[in-house]
Amino acid sequence: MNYLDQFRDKEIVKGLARRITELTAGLSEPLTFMEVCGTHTMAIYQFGLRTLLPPQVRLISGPGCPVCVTPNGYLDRALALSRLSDVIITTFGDMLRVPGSSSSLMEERAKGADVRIVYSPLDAVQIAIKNPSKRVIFLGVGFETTAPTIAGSILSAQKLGLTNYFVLASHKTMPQPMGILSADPELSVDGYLCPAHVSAIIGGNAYRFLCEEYGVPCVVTGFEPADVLQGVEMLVRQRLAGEAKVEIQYSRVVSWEGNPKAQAILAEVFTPFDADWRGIGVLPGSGLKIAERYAAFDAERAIPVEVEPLKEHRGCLCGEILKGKVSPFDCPLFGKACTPESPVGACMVSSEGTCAAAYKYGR
Amino acid sequence: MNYLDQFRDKEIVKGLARRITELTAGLSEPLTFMEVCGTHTMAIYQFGLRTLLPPQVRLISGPGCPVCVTPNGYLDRALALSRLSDVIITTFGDMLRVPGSSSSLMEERAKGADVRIVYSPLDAVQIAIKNPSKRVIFLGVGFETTAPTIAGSILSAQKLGLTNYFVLASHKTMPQPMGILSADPELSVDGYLCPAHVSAIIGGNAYRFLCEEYGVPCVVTGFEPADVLQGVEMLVRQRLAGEAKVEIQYSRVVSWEGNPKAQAILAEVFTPFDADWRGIGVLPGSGLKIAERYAAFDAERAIPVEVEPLKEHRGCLCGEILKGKVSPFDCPLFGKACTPESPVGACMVSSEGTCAAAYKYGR
Amino acid sequence: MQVISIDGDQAVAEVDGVKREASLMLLNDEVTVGDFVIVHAGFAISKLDEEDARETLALMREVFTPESMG
Amino acid sequence: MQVISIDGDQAVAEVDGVKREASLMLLNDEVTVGDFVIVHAGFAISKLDEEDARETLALMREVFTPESMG
Amino acid sequence: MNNDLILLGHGSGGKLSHQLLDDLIIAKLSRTPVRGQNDAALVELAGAKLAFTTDSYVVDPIFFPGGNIGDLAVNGTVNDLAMMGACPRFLSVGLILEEGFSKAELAAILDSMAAAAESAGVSIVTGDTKVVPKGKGDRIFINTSGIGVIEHTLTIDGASAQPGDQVLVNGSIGDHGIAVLSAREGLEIDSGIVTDSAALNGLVQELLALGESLHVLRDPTRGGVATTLKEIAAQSEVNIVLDEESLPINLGVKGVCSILGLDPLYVANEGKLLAIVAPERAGEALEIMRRHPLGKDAAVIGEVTGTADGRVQMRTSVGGLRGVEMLAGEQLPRIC
Amino acid sequence: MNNDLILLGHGSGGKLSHQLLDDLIIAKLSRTPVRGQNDAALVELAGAKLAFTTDSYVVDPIFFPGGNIGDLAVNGTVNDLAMMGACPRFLSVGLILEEGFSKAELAAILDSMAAAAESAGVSIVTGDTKVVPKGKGDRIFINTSGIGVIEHTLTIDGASAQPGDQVLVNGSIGDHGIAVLSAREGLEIDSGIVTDSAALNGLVQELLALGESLHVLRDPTRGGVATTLKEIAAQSEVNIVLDEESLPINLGVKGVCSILGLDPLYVANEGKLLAIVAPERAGEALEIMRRHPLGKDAAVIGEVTGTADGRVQMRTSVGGLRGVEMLAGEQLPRIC
Ligand code: SF4
Ligand code: SF4
Ligand SMILES: [Mg+2]
Ligand SMILES: [Mg+2]
Ligand SMILES: [Mg+2]
Ligand SMILES: [Mg+2]
Ligand SMILES: [Mg+2]
Ligand SMILES: [Mg+2]
Ligand SMILES: [Mg+2]
Ligand SMILES: [Mg+2]
Ligand SMILES: [Mg+2]
Ligand SMILES: [Mg+2]
Repeated sequence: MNYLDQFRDKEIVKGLARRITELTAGLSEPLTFMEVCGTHTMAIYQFGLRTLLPPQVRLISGPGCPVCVTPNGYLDRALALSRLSDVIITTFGDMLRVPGSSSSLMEERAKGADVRIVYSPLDAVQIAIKNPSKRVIFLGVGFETTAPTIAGSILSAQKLGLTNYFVLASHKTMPQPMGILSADPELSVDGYLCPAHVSAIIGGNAYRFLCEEYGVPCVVTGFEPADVLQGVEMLVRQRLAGEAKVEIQYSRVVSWEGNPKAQAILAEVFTPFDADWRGIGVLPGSGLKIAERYAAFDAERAIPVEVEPLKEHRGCLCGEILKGKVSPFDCPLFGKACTPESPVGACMVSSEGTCAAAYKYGR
Repeated sequence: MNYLDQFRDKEIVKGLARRITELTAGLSEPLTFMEVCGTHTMAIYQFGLRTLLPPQVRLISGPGCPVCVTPNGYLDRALALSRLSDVIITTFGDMLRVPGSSSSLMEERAKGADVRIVYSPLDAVQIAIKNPSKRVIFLGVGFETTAPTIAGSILSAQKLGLTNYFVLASHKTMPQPMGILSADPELSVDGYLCPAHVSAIIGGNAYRFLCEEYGVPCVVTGFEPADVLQGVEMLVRQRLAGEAKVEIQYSRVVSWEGNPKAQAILAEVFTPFDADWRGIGVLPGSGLKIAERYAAFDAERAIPVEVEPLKEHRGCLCGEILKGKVSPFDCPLFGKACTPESPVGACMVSSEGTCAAAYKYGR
Repeated sequence: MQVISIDGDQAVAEVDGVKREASLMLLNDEVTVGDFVIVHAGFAISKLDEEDARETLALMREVFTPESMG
Repeated sequence: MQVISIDGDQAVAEVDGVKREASLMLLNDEVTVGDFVIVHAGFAISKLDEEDARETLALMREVFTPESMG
Repeated sequence: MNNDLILLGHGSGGKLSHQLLDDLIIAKLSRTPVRGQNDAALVELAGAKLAFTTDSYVVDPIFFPGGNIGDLAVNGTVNDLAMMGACPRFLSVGLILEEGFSKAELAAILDSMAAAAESAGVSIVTGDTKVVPKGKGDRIFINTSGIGVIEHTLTIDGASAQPGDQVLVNGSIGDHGIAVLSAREGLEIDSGIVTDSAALNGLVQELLALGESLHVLRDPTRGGVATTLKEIAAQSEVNIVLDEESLPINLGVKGVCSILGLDPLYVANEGKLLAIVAPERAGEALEIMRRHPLGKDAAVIGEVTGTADGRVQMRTSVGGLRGVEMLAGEQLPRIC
Repeated sequence: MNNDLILLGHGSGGKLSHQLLDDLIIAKLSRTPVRGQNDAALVELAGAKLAFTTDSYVVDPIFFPGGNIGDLAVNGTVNDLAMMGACPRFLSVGLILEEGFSKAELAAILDSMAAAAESAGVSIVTGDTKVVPKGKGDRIFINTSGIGVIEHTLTIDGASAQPGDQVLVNGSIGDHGIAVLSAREGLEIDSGIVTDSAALNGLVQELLALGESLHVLRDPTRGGVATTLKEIAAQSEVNIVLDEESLPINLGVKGVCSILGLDPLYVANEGKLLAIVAPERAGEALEIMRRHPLGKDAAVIGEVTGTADGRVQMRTSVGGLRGVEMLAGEQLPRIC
């Protein structure tokens, strides 16, 4: 039995959509739910879920694409490192096309930099083993799902005694921006579809403050179409009942406490710091940097390099999009100056980016 | 005026050939003259000079091709060095196809070694400047013409403060084997066409011992067709007159004393030693190795490397050919198992090699 | 993905007949062969509770399919 | 080759209209522009005595050409 | 950004490839303006109607489950001729070998080429071999060019799709790209998928029985089904709606795509064709395909919906509707 | 020695190339035994008599005095068709670009291709572009394949040389190889020589007036005049004697050859043809050549001397006689 396939059952999905339509039929104002996870963004577009929902339900995307929220300065440092002749940059594929201030990894690779796409940070560790005369840097970008895998790679490298494996870390944690967005008066989020895999690590309890402090309903939701629609249905029900609590739709994977081993490894390797979110700004305690005791693995500390002065891209509404304030279709550059093959903003780059998903699937 | 062209004047060449024919018409036994310089070998074949001479004059080739007399062990060391990942081998093109015990530079290059053909050892010095993280080794093979240029490259590298330029030296000097060959009872050389450019360095006096000790006429001869035939004519005359002296046909370039500056540089950078000649054996004082004070530039001393056990090529008559005892056409492998594109012996490799010249031009 | 073999911290997991290695480093030793796990970037990050999945599906099918919604 | 310019130890030499650099390191400073030199592996190794060449050729032409040999 | 650089994506068969082609290559080389590109050129010569095409093969790795660069190079060019409804006859072979490449591997590749040519009924009649220094190539690149003869009077062309037409494929999609990917060094994936590389000229000959009802034939190679349908929709100025549920996809392809985050609609095929057929003969087209050894899993996968702006959409498996774009950058580089 | 490795010399056009071709490539790919190779294949298709040829261009550097890889790729393939007495009509272009190559340089190359095609009167009708990762290619490789139509009934073939025939060349030899060489990085040689790259189909059209007296046409590209004549001598089973004094060689070519120890007989040409003509019409052939802009320096350079074993000899400038062999290894790699 493949569970995946059954959570894509057309009849179940149709039934859920019908139920949501029935439940919201009487509403005069639409309900606005935000997903804050790139995989949700993808699933919603890829399965055309918006076309199944009534106009009374609006789904908007928050700052859930790790590449999109990574600030320009990080990328510029990665580019500077890639230009060192003894450096191999390893990264998930999505980073390649992201424009920095004046270049991109794809461009540096074309000019001769050794940039390799891997599927796991452990592949990068293998590359470090096979290339002892090179310094191998993994671009550690992502939320609480990815951060433990990177921490794991550092622990592996340490165990193997490698001195040529490094991570350029720009990890972010999810709850903080959700708090900020909840407090934003310009935005009225009627509920969060909380991320599936991030929650597998941090647990459902992490969202309680959103209900308690901001009165926003939260449902930890899986990635399959039936999951997403059930998550929406649960949010609708809370809203109609005037409730604001954390529910776990994705209970087959997510617990209230999360994954304690992964949390321990995160705490071992990383320390929280005030991270800069592209388009949102610096949020206190919203990022993870490499802890002092693992400084030897920190590319930023271990490999000093001159980084070019920052240059932001003009006209890009990424910031507003990451906050859910505007939709990609509102951006005058969308599909014109800004396309996935030559992106202006980061939201157009990652396949999980709101603009990219809208471009690829949304028309 | 291009002097070269006039020394190729057909009428002069024809006249010389006629004169030689007239002079030797009465001889019952043919006269055998040996050239001991690859460039002479080439010129004789390339201009078809043998076809212009009467049967009374036999021209045979001695050990004048630098590549051909270089022993297998030298090549094996060069191959071992080429396999080091931080080494760039630089060499004159002729060395590429020479088979060592189990491989050749061409083969190592195909397997990934960095082997570059240069036209001057100074080009190799340039390569060392441009590749500071590599060790650049020049394969120093050749007689007294080439040795000073290699010495010059070492002095240049020293002046530039380079620590990554090396020479793998296997230089040989001409007079010693000529003495050995003169003393060989199996061979009866009626006269030597002494090398042109070697003599420009060492001077005509260097051959006096051949006349005095062995009674062999010597004529220092240029490379142009008219030069070669005039050299032959002068040898014939000495022979007919029963004389044995050194004459300089190539007086426009060669003096009795040679080039004192080049001789001084040779003495500065090199020390004589007992060199091994392929097919001839070790001859006392017949080689030049890098002097102790330049040991830092000596690839053999500065870059220790394990060299494979020596394996000689079976059936190759190179040794006999280098002594002038047999002609390439006497070798059963010639043109069959042994061709320039897959040479068995070194004589088939260099374009100056007796077998290669015979193969390319001789039929 | 379903775990089909385990060797220390490394497992082989399978989906749709496709096998790939996954590190078990981020999970306590609670995983055994036959378990379903969520794999992210080469690491198993969570177990999937089969029982729970079956219940969720049964519930969905009961509550939301046309027959049930009549 | 004929020396067409000299800069310290380096000269530019020409043959048949083709120019290449040649080091003068192996010759005493006796070389001047216009001289003919023998170039081997990027080094001028010897001067060519034009006068001598001309004489040799004249002699050859006189002694060995058909007219002279009648 | 430096807009002067050629990027890997320019070779992916997707949007960047099309831009390079339209803005630079065709603009410079072609004397007549072209609307879209067919798989081969149609030319007339001494009274004969010919199709002429070329493709270079740079697949990495050169050996992969079910095939190698050699049979790929024969089948690919045979197929480009077949997609014009031509009968492929003669091939040329241009080899670019990297110094140090193995003669034994070359021999194996040449054997595959000979066998593929034999089985497709084409003759390799001329060739060329170049060798580039170590590090200036990648073992072996192969160019094949092909000539075919056109013996019918139909207009089979990317611009011929009409509203109401049915879109057919002759079998499962994505197999070639996934087979090559799983063989790639450092990506230890055991998918069990083999390339679908095959010569389609035999199948095309049978489809010609559809006569005027056969509107478009195209092989969805680089860029996959999505990119190829976008090309056709643009060339024909129509819209196309795909039905996700009807797409034949092998389980292993699904699995690899889910693990690596790939979309099978963009994965290359080398033994597949998309046929766009008038609705009244679509059933017959499906039967012809299914009777053929290379069409056992054939399916109707979509429909041409109306004269419009080249939009392609897909009715998803859960009943939603989503847009389908061309491949943007490089999904999988060097699959052919 | 490791006999499994492809060496640079296998691509030099000389003896190693021939061995690889005969022992491996033709043995594997060709169904009928071949005695020697012509520049293009002759095929019949739907009643039309066609010539079909392919060549890949990997010259280094890609820009050199008088031309670049683009016009070279057009002229080279046009010439291979022309050497069969065909009228070149259609070309395909296969580009293999290295990641990071410059679009501006690509544009310049494409412009040259378009101009060369225009001036040769051929149309570029189909193409393909691949991109390989940085370090897996060398900026740009170009394959061109060509189709020509044969409108005469002559047998112009490497096997048609007959005793008594005269060997003509349409001008100076070695220019292309020396031009490329002097442009090579690290080899600072100022030779003043420019490539002779040119399309010879116009000249060939005029030579066709010689009718049955025109026995062989061949362009002495890789391997030079020596290698090409050895091929012809072997194919025709004749001997050929060249006359060194009559060889047209530019001064700069002579100079570079003397400095670097090269033999102009083995240096590549890209706008030269060797014509082997019955003795009674040789004078006329020379006149035709000399009247043509690409034949002003044409000369009779040798003679076919007798039915024999494929020997080529040269009467040297001083009256001696020497043998001429094929190029053995690599004299100058990557000149085309
Ligand atoms: S479409 Fe492009 S420019 Fe506009 S917001 Fe999105 S990424 Fe920024
Ligand atoms: S022909 Fe070859 S094997 Fe014979 S002596 Fe010469 S080099 Fe040696
Ligand atoms: Mg196609
Ligand atoms: Mg094609
Ligand atoms: Mg194709
Ligand atoms: Mg060719
Ligand atoms: Mg390579
Ligand atoms: Mg040719
Ligand atoms: Mg050709
Ligand atoms: Mg050619
Ligand atoms: Mg193509
Ligand atoms: Mg390269």
